[in-house]
Amino acid sequence: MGFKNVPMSVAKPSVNKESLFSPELRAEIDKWIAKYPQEWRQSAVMAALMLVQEENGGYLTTDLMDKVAAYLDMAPIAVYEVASFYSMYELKPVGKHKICVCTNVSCMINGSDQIVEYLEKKLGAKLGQSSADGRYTLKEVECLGACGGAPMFQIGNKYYENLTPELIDSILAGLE
Amino acid sequence: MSDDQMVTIQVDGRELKAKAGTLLIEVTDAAGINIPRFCYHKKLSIAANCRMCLVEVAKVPKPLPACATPVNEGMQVYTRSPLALAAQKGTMEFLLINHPLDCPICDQGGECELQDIALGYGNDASRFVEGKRVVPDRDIGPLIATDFTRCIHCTRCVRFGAEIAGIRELGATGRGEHMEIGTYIEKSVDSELSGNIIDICPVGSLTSKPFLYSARAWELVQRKSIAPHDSVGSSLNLHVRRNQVMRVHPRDNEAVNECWISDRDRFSYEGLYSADRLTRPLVKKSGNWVETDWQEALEAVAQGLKRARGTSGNRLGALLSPGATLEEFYLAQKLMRGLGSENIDFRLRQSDFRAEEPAYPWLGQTIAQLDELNAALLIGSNIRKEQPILGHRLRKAALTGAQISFINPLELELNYHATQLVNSPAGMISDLAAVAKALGGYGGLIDSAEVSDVHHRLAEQLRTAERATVLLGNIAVAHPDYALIQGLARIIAGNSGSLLGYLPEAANSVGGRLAGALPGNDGSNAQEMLSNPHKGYLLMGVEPGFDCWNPARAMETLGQAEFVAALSAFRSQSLEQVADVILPIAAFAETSGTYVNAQGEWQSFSGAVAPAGESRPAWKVLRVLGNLLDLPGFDQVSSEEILAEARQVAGDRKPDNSADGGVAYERLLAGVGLTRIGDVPIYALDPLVRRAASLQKTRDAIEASSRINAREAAMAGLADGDKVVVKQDKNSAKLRVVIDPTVPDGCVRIPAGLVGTDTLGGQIGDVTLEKA
Amino acid sequence: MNVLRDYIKSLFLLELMRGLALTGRYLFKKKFTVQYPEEKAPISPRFRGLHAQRRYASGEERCIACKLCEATCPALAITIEAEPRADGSRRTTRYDIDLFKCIFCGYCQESCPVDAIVETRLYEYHFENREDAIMTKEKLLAMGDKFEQQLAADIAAQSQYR
Amino acid sequence: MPEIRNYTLNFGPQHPAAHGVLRLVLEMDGEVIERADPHIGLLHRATEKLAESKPYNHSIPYMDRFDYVSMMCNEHGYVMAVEKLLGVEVPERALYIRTMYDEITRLLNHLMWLGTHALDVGAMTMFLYTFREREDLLDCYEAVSGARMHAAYYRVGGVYRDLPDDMPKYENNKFRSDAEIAKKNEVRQGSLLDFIEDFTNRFPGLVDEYETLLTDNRIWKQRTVGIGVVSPERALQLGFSGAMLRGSGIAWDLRKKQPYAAYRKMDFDIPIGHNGDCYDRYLVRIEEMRQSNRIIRQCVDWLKRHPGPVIVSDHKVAPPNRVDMKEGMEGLIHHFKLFTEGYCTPPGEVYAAVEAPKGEFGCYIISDGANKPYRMKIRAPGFAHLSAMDEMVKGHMLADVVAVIGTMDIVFGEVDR
Repeated sequence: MGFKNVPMSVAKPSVNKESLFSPELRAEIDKWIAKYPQEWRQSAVMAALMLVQEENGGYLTTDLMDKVAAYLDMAPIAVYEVASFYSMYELKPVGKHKICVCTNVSCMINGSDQIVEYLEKKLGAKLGQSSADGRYTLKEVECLGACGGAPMFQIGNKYYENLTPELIDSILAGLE
Repeated sequence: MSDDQMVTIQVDGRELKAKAGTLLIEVTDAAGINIPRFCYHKKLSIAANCRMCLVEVAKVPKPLPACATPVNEGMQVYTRSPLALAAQKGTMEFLLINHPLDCPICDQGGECELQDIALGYGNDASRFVEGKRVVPDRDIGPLIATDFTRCIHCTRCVRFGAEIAGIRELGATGRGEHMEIGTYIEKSVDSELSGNIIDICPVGSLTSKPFLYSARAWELVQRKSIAPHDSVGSSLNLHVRRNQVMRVHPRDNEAVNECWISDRDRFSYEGLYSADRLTRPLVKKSGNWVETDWQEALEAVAQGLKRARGTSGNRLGALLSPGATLEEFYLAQKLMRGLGSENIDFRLRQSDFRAEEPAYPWLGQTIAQLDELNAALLIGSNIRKEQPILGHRLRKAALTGAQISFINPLELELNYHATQLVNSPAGMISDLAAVAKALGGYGGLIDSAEVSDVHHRLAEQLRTAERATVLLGNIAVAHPDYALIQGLARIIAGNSGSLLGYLPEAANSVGGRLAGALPGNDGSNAQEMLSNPHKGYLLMGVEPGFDCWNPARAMETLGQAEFVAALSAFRSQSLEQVADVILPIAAFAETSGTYVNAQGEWQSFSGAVAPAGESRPAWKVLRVLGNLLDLPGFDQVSSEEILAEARQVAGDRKPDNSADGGVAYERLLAGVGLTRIGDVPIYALDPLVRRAASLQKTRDAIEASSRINAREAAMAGLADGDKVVVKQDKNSAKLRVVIDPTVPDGCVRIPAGLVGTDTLGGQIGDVTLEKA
Repeated sequence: MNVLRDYIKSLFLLELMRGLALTGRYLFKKKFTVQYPEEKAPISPRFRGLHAQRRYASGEERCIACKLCEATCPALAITIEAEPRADGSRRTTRYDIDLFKCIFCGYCQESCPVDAIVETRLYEYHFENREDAIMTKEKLLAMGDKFEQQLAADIAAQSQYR
Repeated sequence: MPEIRNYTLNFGPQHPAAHGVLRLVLEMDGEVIERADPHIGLLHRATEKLAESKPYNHSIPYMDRFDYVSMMCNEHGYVMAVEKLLGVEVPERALYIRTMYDEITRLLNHLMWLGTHALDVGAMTMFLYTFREREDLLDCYEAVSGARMHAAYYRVGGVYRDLPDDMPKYENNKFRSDAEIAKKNEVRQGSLLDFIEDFTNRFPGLVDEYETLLTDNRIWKQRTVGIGVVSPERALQLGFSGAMLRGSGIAWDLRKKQPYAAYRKMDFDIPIGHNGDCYDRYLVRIEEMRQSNRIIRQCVDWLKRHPGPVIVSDHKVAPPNRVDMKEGMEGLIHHFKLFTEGYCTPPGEVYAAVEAPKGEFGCYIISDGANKPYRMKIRAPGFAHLSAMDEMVKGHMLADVVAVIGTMDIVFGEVDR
């Protein structure tokens, strides 16, 4: 949604920004903020959320999102919108390894259904759930732009392509 | 606009001219060519996410959304071509797949854009057999009912919140089929303009809670009216069924309220049907109120007034509500003057009458001109809550870069960037003097003012702005040194080349002056009338406990009178305590009349429904009283006749804010101890709003409390929730303490016009707090 | 010859005799008359008699105050007032059918999306004062309770046609 | 010599032979009518004006109440006009149903006319016989529409519901033996069409019976032959239509001249008279009943062989069926909008007429594009006929007025509207 007015900043002078995050985290976020014009500091929201999520063990809480909002002078709902829209943000605790399986057209044609089925059986968790030991979370995502290697999934920052059940076994075995 | 910017396009074979870059839908709308749409709204930004307005454009392979396609020369558009129709039909089918089968229980049914467009552009049979999604309802407050399962994600409400109301509380979370409109976390949507999202919602997702399930659109008859609660005079459409106002909608009036109205104007109609409504005349007989007929009641009033008058008319006084119509003002003052009394006033919330006031005070500019301001200084005004539409106009100016600043005794919750100088009421005067000094003013207290950076900055903003204004609000009017404030404001405006404007308190504060409802030579003003007991009083639309600057003194003074006649639409405890006869009068929507708004526009309206029970329009009551008192000139048979007469008396006066001012007044408010700030909350303004049940449940309807900041609380040893006894003059009230960071040091905010604070004294004055 | 035949016909009242013979035959035939009220003529399941409001099997009234019947009633005989019930559902607080106005066109029944307002097979009713001609919600629901079995059967029988 | 003055007699509106609420002011020279002045308007209900304030569909039930003895024909004229305005194509089965019910209606009307006309003139038995047959036909009405008179069965785009597959039956009671009831129910064992077919088999014999009683009856002939003679020229000039026109020898029938519904495919004749008197009109109507019976048979035959939709599938005009409405969003929206706002017609004006039993029943609608007519005007045959009252009774005896009223087949619902 594009709003015609300038970014509606809701700066509350009473909020002390320094108290929101640790100095290291703030430095990281500030790096991102510095990449945009001052009045568009809210553009750093995605990066900020990513950093905060990492810091929090892979998921976001409403409280954290509120902090991001306050830090970037945004309305909290604007942050909720971003966090709930993108599949890389988690709003509930997830396992140590988040397996993001693409089920979009190319992967589906190349058998992502079987991949999902295999994973579900192997981990004992349905899409969107975590395995009983809490190590893995299985997640269905839209196209990750690796159609050339379909079917594929993403764990952490790494893409695994041309998946087969055997390959999956070895990938999962290779994870810490 | 030069001709070379104009382009010619063809729409369905019709040639249309438009400015290059205008959006196609704007051009077709202006030409009366109908293109279906959901997300487009003329006052909101373009989202182009509903895809309903797809049209075919020659040489473009795919249909384009008309709401997001700028026109250019030679463009050929087909709104009803097979391609366009197929696209619209397809869009409609998608919009309907997740729409619940709710029409029969949905309040929007019959006035639903989705229904209309489905009928006009959609399929007539469904192919969708899968399950529909369900979205849980959210409680977003007492005014708006939600059913987000019905939502089609046009995001009009989200954009309204962000762009118009300035509350970024609603949002669209999730994506695809899981997209939901809502607040994400459970919270209410609080805005003085929130009701407008009911109007802009094209489906039944957001509907009016007070109106819920009560009527269908086709049962309602639409009648024009004018809003009665602020000096904007928003244009309204009253929707009436079987002689009852069922709901209130805005009527488009670009010069005044655009297409919005405040919640106060929208929902106050509920007060009309409160249990307090007075339907028969009441007479006090040996201390008890007895219902009686008009004959007896009117004669009792005539006799009572005659008796109280005795030989001198000066023994009588009239206190009128500033929300009365011009006609009522005119007849009331005529009646009083006929009885020989010059004691007439409607400025009930003003305490300082030392300064000469302009004869026809107004906004100083038109309402629409507020949009174009470059700088504004508001003195003693919570404009957002006092005059929501004007607040919205100022916000528009602020968003385009205007420098808005406030000198207030409270920190306001604003939805735009502004400079707020928050100081105690006494400090306000010093601040004003400092700004005046920074602008080169001199004399009196200006000379001794200490000018700081912020004062310089304020002065500079006003001086350098092309279009600047200085506006005086309700808190300024209630200030014990209002004369000083006016004088300083006049100097500031004069020296900075700004326009001085008044923000008239109520719907007809301007009209009252034009009708001559002010004290004449040697007449007493409202304060004098309420401090020095007169023998007889005529009250019209006034609840003395809530509507006066100093309710305690008002009650005491009125209690000492020999005879008090009241015209009121409602039963009221404070009125029943002091009055001898209460005549039931028609309320808003039930009477015809005229309001003069802040820009000096005379807006006449007619009654939409018959007065409740036996009540009668006040002008009729006053006319008959005039006849019973054998006064000449009370033979009018219609309110138009009175209006014509009043217009003659008012002459061709033009709005004019000039007056001989000056600052040679003594400062009455020392401000040594704690100062009470008795602002009137938005939903405590007049008898009607105070009885509007749903508005009273909102967050803006604050309860009687004593609000201080944490520092003051710590000093006084008080904590949030403690009970305190507030003492003002010889009056006291027991109130709860609320820690409120918006209150400056040395002040306590105790709102006026509420049950619980009606036993206190003046709205602004010295108080003491004692832990109870 | 013709003249003579006509004369004889006329003289002997032949055409009248033929008529009398016909009526005479009917005199001895089984009577066609229906012995109302004990005996009743058959009634179609589509019959549009006095109105009723139905309930669900749970006892909950069907009407949801959508007011389609009120809107579609050509005679403006229906008056509905509604408000949210305590449980938040949309219900009528008043549902009146003015039988003086009603023309029994059946549009209310056709328009009702939940089969709440229906017309029963009852055509024998009378009023003793004018107020009785207003079918209030209570009366309508009582009618519905009384005839529910028949109504449900008729609606089921008609479902293939509507 | 005492002055002899004409005697002015008020005939009706409470007179049993005044067919409703006709009031005639008769100026009499002894028994002879000098002048007859019909007063109308006692049954005026402003239906045309009423129709201008309602969506199109809401006026259909009011059409029944124009000529309240030929209900569906009035509906037919109205829905045809609206269909013409909308350009709706009606399913063929609906056309045949309409044709059949138009003719059933014609029988109903003519039976009513015959019974009351004969009763007015003095023959009591006819009334009993014709009302017996009407009972069967009214059962047909009730079976499709649920009402015995004011059917509201025709809809824009077709008819409301298809013909039922079974007929309601008599229940056993103590007044008749079970065998008798079973015999009565014999014809009700099959579908409505079987019931109608049985009727058409019986009916010609019954018409023969009516003729036995009246056609040669000398009293009947004395009362009708040479009474109320209208010449073919005058009949045209007076705007007569239907049997009133054909009785004067003019072969004009809209079913033949401007065929509508399924009449083009029907094999039937139109009878005409020679003398233009009451007796000829009687004969014309009797023959019309036989012809109607023929048409009904043809329709029954066709309808039995051709199942199909009976109303257009365009839900912008006709409501969707219950299942679509309860399960589909589009269906629900269209149902909702149709029953509240109705549909909008394109601007324009239209006239559509049917050959109602009494003559040409036409409906003229001007539309301004809204969901209700801007103006509606009904052309009712009875009004033109009644206008000729003075001319037709002048010089006749008072008793002949009753015969002329009868032959005109006046119904005040359509005259007063």
